[in-house]
Amino acid sequence: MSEEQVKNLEKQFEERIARDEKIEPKDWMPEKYRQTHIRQMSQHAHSEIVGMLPEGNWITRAPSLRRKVALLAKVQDEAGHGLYLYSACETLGISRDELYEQLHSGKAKYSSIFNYPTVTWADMGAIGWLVDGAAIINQVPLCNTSFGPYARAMVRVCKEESFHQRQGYEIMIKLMNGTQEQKDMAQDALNRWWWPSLMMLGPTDAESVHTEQSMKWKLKRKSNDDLRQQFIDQTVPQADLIGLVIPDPDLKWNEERGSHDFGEINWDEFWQVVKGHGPMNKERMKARVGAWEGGEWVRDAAMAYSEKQQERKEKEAI
Amino acid sequence: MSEEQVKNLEKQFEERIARDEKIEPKDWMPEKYRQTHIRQMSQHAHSEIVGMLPEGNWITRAPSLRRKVALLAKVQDEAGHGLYLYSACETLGISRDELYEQLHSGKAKYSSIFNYPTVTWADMGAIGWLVDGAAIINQVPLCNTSFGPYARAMVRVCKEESFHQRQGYEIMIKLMNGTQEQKDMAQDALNRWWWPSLMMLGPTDAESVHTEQSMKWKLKRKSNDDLRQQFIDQTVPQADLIGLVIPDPDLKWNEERGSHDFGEINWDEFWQVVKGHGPMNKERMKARVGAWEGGEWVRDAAMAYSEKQQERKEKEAI
Amino acid sequence: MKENLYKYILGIADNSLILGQRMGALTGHGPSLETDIACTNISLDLFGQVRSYYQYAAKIAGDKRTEDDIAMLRQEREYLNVLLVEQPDTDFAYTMARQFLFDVYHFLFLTELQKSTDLTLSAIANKSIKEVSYHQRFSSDWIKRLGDGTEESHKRMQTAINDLWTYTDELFHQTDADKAMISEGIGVDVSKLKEAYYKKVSDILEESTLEVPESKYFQKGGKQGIHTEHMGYILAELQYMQRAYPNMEW
Amino acid sequence: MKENLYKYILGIADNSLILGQRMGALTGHGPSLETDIACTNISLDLFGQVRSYYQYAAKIAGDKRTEDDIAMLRQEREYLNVLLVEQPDTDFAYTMARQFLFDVYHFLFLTELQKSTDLTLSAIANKSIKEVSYHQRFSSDWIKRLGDGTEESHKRMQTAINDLWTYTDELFHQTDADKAMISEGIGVDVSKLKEAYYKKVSDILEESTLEVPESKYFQKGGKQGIHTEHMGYILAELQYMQRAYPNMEW
Repeated sequence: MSEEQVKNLEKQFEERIARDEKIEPKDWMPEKYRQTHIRQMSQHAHSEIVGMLPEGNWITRAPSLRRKVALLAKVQDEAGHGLYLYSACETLGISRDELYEQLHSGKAKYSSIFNYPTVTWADMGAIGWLVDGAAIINQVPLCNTSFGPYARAMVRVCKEESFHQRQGYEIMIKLMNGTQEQKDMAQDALNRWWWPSLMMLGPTDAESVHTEQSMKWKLKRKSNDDLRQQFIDQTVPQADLIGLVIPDPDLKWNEERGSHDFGEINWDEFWQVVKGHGPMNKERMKARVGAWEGGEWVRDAAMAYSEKQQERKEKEAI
Repeated sequence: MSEEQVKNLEKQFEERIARDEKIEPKDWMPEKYRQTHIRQMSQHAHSEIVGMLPEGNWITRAPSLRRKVALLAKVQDEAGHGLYLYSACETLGISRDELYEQLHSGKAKYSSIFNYPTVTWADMGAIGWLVDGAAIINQVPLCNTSFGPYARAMVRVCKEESFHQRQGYEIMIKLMNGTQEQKDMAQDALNRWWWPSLMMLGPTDAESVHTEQSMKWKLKRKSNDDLRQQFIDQTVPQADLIGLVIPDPDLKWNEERGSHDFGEINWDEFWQVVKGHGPMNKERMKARVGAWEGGEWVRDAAMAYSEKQQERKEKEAI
Repeated sequence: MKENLYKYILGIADNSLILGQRMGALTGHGPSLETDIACTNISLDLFGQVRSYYQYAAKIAGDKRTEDDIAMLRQEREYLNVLLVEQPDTDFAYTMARQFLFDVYHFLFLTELQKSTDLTLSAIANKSIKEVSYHQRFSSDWIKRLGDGTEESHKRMQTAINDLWTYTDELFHQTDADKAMISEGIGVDVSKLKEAYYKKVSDILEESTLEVPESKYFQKGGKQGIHTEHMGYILAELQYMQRAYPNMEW
Repeated sequence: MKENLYKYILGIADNSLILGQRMGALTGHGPSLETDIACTNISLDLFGQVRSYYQYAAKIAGDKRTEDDIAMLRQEREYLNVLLVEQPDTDFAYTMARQFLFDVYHFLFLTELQKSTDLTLSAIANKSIKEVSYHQRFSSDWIKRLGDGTEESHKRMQTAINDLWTYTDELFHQTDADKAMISEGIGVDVSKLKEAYYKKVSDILEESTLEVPESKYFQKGGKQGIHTEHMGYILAELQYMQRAYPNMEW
């Protein structure tokens, strides 16, 4: 293709996006669009899969059967989200094995929040309420993103996430209506998850690298700082309502802005965790790589069996 | 050596034993004597080592610090007994690796009692009281056995075993002085360990294969049935004293014999377990073989390091 | 309180509880995302069944006992599950073999339980059997894939089947509660399921190029509450929260 | 009750409790009978120390609390051990690396604690330091054997050291209880042990042909009761009997 032809295609492509048309896998797209989507969708998929681990940690110890069932269902949903998202990625011409390889080698990222440990049952509440809450704020705008398979996956994911978020909040309510020990447990979980949740919405706009291009492609519709503000303004009253105290002495309502002012985020911690030095980064990767490598003989067997079955069918067909 | 010379040596050998002289590793001995001792001492050593597992199972869950310390010390003593006994075996010209190989391949036996699971804390009491109790009855006569290293090892082992036995009985006393739950736990443990303990003293005399020769060599001084009777007569009053009921409806004092009559032992179960089909045979061997195979690289490293150190010393000496 | 009915229900439900607990522990660690989802789903189904059974048991107990008390506040000797379901996940072959050896039984059992004169039990059976039919298909498929897959997978699956075989006979032992419930038309006579079970299991093993073990020696004890050494560790986790924070609501 | 002294004692004793628990779990599973005996012995020594500390803590608490209540009836967030001691026994290299990285600290710490103006603490330190000196010799020897043994053992030991290194810095963090006790002449200023520690550790690593990790990133939290995900499972076993059978004597 001549340079001009490419430019022309690009122009038509950008116009389609501007008209809110969906881009589908078989449509022409700029290479960078493809790469950016693979990066973002796979990062999202990896986050779902790694995100199973901190919650999976409490399945055997859930305090009631009802909670155990709900937790199992939630973690299963996350696996399901991972599955759609990997499939959406695959429509862009990359295999799931390659995506795993990127995760396991550390080339691909996943949400840093999953590098914190789940140390009490209340963390199941905090994760649902805060982590899924922040995720929804990130993800709702993606239901209208330009790439069709991603947008459709997001519609389904967001519906389930908001169910999970209510469920998490409900765990917190129950704890706050319980004994002093339970209240302390809930408050302690909020203390530990609050700041990492704010960090989940990404670095400050000044430090954020992909924003401009992503805005254009509707991979992003608000800046990180705006999303963070939205999250805080939404969450603070929820905490107040059930008697939880946000662990930020600088937090206060700013009448003028109609928003909460809040304290400074420890970005050193953020970057430490992103770079692989959080409390659980090594453990999480050990678990994922361990599952993958330990499962190799199983996948090989399934493949061999399926080939044998195919051969048998072919022989019978002759 | 001529046949006559050998006969002569054998005669002198038997006379030494009859005079209660100790046979030492460097003395001449009949090959069968050597083999029998390797078999019996290694079986005894293996029993100590495998016997660490059922009790080791409760170390992390001991109900008090005092009990945890006592249990650790006890299991450590068992490892120590294993160590002396393997060493005593080695004086007869067999290596510890060969002995392990015999254990792991199933060629060598160990006490069948360790193929039962330890399912409650009370089992720590029952094992000390009953299993160590039966072991002592088996072993006390061996303090005067003809082979010097074995006899000396047994003196030390018996001293420690009788400490363990008192400790086990003391666990039972404490339980029987406790709540109803604790009493039930103690009774339940007795119910499960009583019959296997009786079986520990070996098959009935009619079925026992090695007895006659072993008597001559003082590897055995009483028949299995006599030892069993001694164990029962000793243990029944101990049970009575603390309110435990021996789980044998046929048990009763026989005034005439001055001994207890008792019910029939389920020898089918005994042989099933001996043949490798008890509740825990596979698990026990899996644990031992796993430790051994998993530790190979460690032993190799220690060997390599020690060779390197030796080389360095030699170089320095030049 | 109807002691026999209560015990009978526990005898059924405890199997699902412990197997569900085992399967739930694997979540996030499966050999592929698809199997991970399926295993979690099996766990979920089993715990769903468990809740129905224990809720019914709590009603029969008629005191303050809740489903969670029954699930998490008994001592080890009071759990009545068979030894099979508490066996460890040595590798994925063991996990699938355990599941398969239980599923085939479970399906036959529920088929009969649907005919129970106890309407609650027959309703639970009726609801559960669809799930269990799916479990059985899933685990059978894996027996075939691993049995007739690679040399390594064949070896591993044969080892797992050989090891777990020893726990199958107990499935067909009658307890006293069983006998009482059979006589009332409520309970299933498990001894009558044995032939169909070994037939079905053998067929699938053979189709999977696996040998049917011939051992005559079997383990038992679970139905009398005498478990293997794994059970204590399972319960330590299962009961952790209820024990550490007694009398609270979650 | 002297709150700071009480917390200070727990901060010391909990390390030995959790490390002792980890080492005790290995009994019967060691790579050789001799190492098995030695590891069991380390566990035994540590639990002996733990008893002295908690008995003293119980006295200070001055209520009905016993050594066992303190050891086994706290919630996870109330245990104050460093993260290092709760790390798992991935292989024997990890076990020895964890022991070594703790022993070097432990020896330096007890050397100072012997000078405490609190006579009970100095007496415990005085009694314990002989044991810990032996532990340090044992674990250092294994660092050398594995570091300078075979290629495989070298690699495993380097991996273990690299992984566990991230938990060493926390050993030298001062807690509030530390500060209060230092000012009273009771406590040890751990921050002053840091240099000697890294010097000693580095010397032995170098002698063992191992690289001294250069990471600047460290983990913390244990001293504030925020543990790794391993801790809950350790406690589930440690507390099992006391939780399942409350208020009984053993």
